Amino acid sequence: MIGNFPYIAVIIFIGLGIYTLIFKRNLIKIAIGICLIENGVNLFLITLGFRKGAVAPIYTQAPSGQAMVLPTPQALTLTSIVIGVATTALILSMVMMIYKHYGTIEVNEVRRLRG
Amino acid sequence: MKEMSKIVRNVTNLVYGFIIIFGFYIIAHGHLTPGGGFQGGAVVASAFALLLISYGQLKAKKFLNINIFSLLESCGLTMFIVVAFLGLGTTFFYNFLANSGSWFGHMVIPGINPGDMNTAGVLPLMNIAVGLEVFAGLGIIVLLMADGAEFTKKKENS
Amino acid sequence: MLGLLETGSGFWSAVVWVILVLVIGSIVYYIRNKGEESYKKNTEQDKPFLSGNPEKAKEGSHISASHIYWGFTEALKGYYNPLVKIHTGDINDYSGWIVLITVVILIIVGVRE
Amino acid sequence: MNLSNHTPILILAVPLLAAFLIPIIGKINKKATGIFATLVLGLSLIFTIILAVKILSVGPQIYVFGAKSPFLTLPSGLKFPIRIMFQVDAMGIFMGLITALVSFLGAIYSLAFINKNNGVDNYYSLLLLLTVSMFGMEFTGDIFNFFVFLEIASMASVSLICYRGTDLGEPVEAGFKYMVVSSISALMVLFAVGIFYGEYDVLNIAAIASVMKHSQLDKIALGILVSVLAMKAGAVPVHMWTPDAYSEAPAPITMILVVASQASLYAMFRVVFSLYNITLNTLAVGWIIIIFGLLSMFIGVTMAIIQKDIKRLMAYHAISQTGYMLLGVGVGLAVLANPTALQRYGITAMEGGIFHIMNHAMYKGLLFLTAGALFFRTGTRNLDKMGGLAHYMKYTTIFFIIGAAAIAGLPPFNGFASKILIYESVYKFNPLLSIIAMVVSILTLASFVKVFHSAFLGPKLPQFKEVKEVPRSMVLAMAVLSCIIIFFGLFPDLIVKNLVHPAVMSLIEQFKYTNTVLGGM
Repeated sequence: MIGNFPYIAVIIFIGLGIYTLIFKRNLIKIAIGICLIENGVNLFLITLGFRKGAVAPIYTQAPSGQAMVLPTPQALTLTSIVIGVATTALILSMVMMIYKHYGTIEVNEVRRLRG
Repeated sequence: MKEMSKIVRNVTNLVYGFIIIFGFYIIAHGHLTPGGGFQGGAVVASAFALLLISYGQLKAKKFLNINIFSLLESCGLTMFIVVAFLGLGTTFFYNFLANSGSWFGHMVIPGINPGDMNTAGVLPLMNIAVGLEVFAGLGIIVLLMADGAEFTKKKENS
Repeated sequence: MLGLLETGSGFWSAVVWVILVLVIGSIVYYIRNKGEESYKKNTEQDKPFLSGNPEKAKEGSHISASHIYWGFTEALKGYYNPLVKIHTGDINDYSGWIVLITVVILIIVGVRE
Repeated sequence: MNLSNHTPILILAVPLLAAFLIPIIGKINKKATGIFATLVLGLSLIFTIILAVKILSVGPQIYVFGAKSPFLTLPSGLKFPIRIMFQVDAMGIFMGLITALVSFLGAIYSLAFINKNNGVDNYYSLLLLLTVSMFGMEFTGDIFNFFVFLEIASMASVSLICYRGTDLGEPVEAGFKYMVVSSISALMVLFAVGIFYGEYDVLNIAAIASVMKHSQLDKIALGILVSVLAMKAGAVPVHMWTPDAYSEAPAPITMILVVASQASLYAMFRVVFSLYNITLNTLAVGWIIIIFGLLSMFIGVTMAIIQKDIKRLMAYHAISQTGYMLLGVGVGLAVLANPTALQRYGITAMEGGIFHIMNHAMYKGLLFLTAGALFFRTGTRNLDKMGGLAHYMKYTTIFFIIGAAAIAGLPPFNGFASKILIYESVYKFNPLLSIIAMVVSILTLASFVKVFHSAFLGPKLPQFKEVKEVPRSMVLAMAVLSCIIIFFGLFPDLIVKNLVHPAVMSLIEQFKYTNTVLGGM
C-alpha cells in the first residue's frame, strides 16, 4: 500500500529545489536546484500512472491478463528527462563561461545587469 | 587533463568496446525492450566519456574530434526528419512501413504479441537516427566540457 | 468606406486625418509665405543674437541622455529609489519573485471561492 | 497529396530540416548559410499566408501526426483523442503570421549584421529552431506538445542571447538568468500538464476543455499556468529577465524574442479562453490579468525613462506595451460572463488588445533594428556617448521617427489605431484604467523624445566622423517594417475586420474550438 508517500516525496523535492533556487548563493547550486525540481515533477508524472498490483507496460512476452501501469506518463517523463539533460548541459556550460569572464560564480557578484 | 593510472587505462581498453555494442543493442531493440534512441545513445556516449577521462584527451584518436561528431549529429537529425517526411503520403510521421510486408513491416496482430526485430515499421529507423544524433551530441558536450575544464584549470594555475 | 475603424462609441479614420493635416498644413504654409522675406541668407542677420558674444563651438553643448529628465527623476526620487533598488539583478530575487507571484495567484484563484 | 492540406506541418518541418542541414552547408561555404536560412524562412512565410487564407475562408484546420484521425477506439467502443495534433484557428494563424514575418525580416537583417567569423552556422540553425518552436507553440492542439515547444523556444533563445558571449561576460549572465527563469516556469507548466493528465487522462486541449469540471485541482493548474505564462510574456512583477535578455542579445534576435514572449502571451490567452472559458471565475481572473497589465504599463514606462542604454530602454517599453495587450484582453475576459457587456465593449477591448500584439511586433521590431543599426555603426549602446547621428544615418533616422511615433500612439500610425480601441472600450469598463493607459502613452512619447534627442540630434561629434549609412539588407528589413506600420495605420479596419475579429471570436467561442476536434467524434 504506497498511500500518498510518492506525492509527499514530490512536495519535498520541489520544496527543496525552490529553497536552493531562492537562498543559495552559488550558481552551481542553482543548477542543482533546477535538477531537483525537475526530478520532483518527473516523480509526480510517474506516480500519476501507478495502478496497484500492475506490471511495467512492456508488450513483448507480457503475461496476458496481467494489469499494466499507464504507459503515457512514462513517455512524458522520458521526454522531460531528455529536455532536462539539454537544459542542465546548457546551464552548466553557461556557468563555465561566466566563470571565464567574471572570475567568480557567486550570485551577488554576477549581477552587472541591474536597475 | 593528465592520464589516469595504467590499471584504469587497461580496463578501459577492455571494456569500452562492449559498452558501445551494448549501446547499439539498446538502440536497435528500442521498440521491443525498454530503451531506444536516447538511452542507447547515452550509453555509447558514456563509452566516449570513459575514453576521455582515462586517456586525458581524445586528440590521440584522430577520428574522435568535434567535426566528426557534429557531422554525425547533423546526419542523424536529417535522417530523422527525412524519415518523418517520407510519411507525408497520408500525414507527417506516418508509419508507412508498418504491416506493409516490406523491410521492417511484418504482419502483426494488435494487442499483446511476441513481436520481433522487424515488426515496428518506421520505429527502428527512427531509433537509429535518434541514437546516432544523441551519441554524437553528448560526445560533443563531453569534449567541450573537457576543453572548458582544461581552460579554467590553466587560468587558475597562472 | 475604406479606412474607417468602428471603435465601440464612434469611428477613427486615419485617411481623413491625413487629408485634414495636408489641407491645414498647406493653408498655414501659404500664410507663412506671405511673411517678410527681407533677410539675406548666411549674413549677419542669420546668426543667433548672443548680445554680441561669439558663438561657442557646438560640440560641447550636447545634453547627454542622463541629464535630460533630471528634473522629472529628481522630483520623483521617493518613487524611483525603491523601484530601482527592487531591480537587484541577481537570480535569487528573480526566482523569489516567480514563486511569490505564483503563490499569490494560487491563493486568489484557488482558495477564494 | 496536394500540398495545401499539409501546410500546417510544412511551415514547421521545412525550417526544421533546414536547421539541421545548415551545419553541413556551413562546411561547404560560409556565406551560403545566411542566404539559405533566409530563403527557407521566406518559404515558410508563403506557406503561412496560404494557410491563413484557407483558415479565414474555410475554418479552423486540424493536422494529426502519425494517423488519419486523432481518435483511438478501444475494443469497448470508448473513443478519445490520443494523437498529437495541430489545431490552427484564426487566433493561431494570426500569431503565426507575425512570427513568420518577423523571423523572415530578422534573417534578412542579420545577413549584414552578423559578422562572418565566429559561429555563423550555429546562429542561423538556432534562429530557425527558435522560429520553429514559436510556430509550434502557436499551432499545437496538445498541451504536452506545447510544453516541449516552450522548452525548445527558451533553449534556442538562451543560446542566441549568449551568441556574443565568447568575448563578453554580460550576454552570458543575461542568458543564464533567462534560462534559470525559463526552466522553473517550464517545469511548473509540466506540473500543470501532469495535473490535467492525472484528472482527465487526455492531453488534447479541446478534449480537456470539453470535460473540464473546474475542480480544486484545476484551479491550482490555472493559477500555475497564468502566473508562469505571464512571467514568460514579461508582465511586471516577474519581468526582470526582459531588460537583461533584450539588451544583450543581437538586435535581430531581440526582435524575434519580442515575438517569442508574445507567443507565451498567446498561450496564456489560449489557456484562459479555450481551456477554461466560462468555467473559471471570469471576474477574478480577468482582474488578475488587468492588474498584471496595469503594473506592466506603469512600472515599465517609468523605469524606461531613467535608462541610459538604448536597448534596455526599449526593453522596458516592450514590457509596458505588453501591459496594453494584457489590459485589453483582461477587460474582455472580465466581462466574458455577461453577454450584454461583452457585446457593448468586451469584444472591442479584446480586438484592441490582440491588434496591439500585431502592431507592437511591427514597431518594436523596427525600433530594435534601428538600435541595432546604431550599435552596428557606433559600437556603443550608451546614449550618453551618442549624438548627432542624424547627420550621417539618414534612413535610420526616418525609420526611428516612424517607430517612435507608432509606439507613442501618434494618430496616423498603427499604434494609435489599436490604442484608441483599448482606450474607448476600457473607459466603459472602468474609467481609471483608461486614464492610466493614456498617461503611460504620454510617458512613452517622452522617453522616445529623449532617445531621439540624445542619439540623433545635436552637433556632429568628432568621433563619429566616418560613420555612414548601414548596409542595404538592414535598410531593406527596416523599410519593410515601416511600410507595414504606415499601411496598418492608414487602413486599420482592413486588418481588424479580416484578421483580428475572427481571432477574437475564435478565442471567445470555446464550443467552436472543441467541436472542430470532438465534432468529428
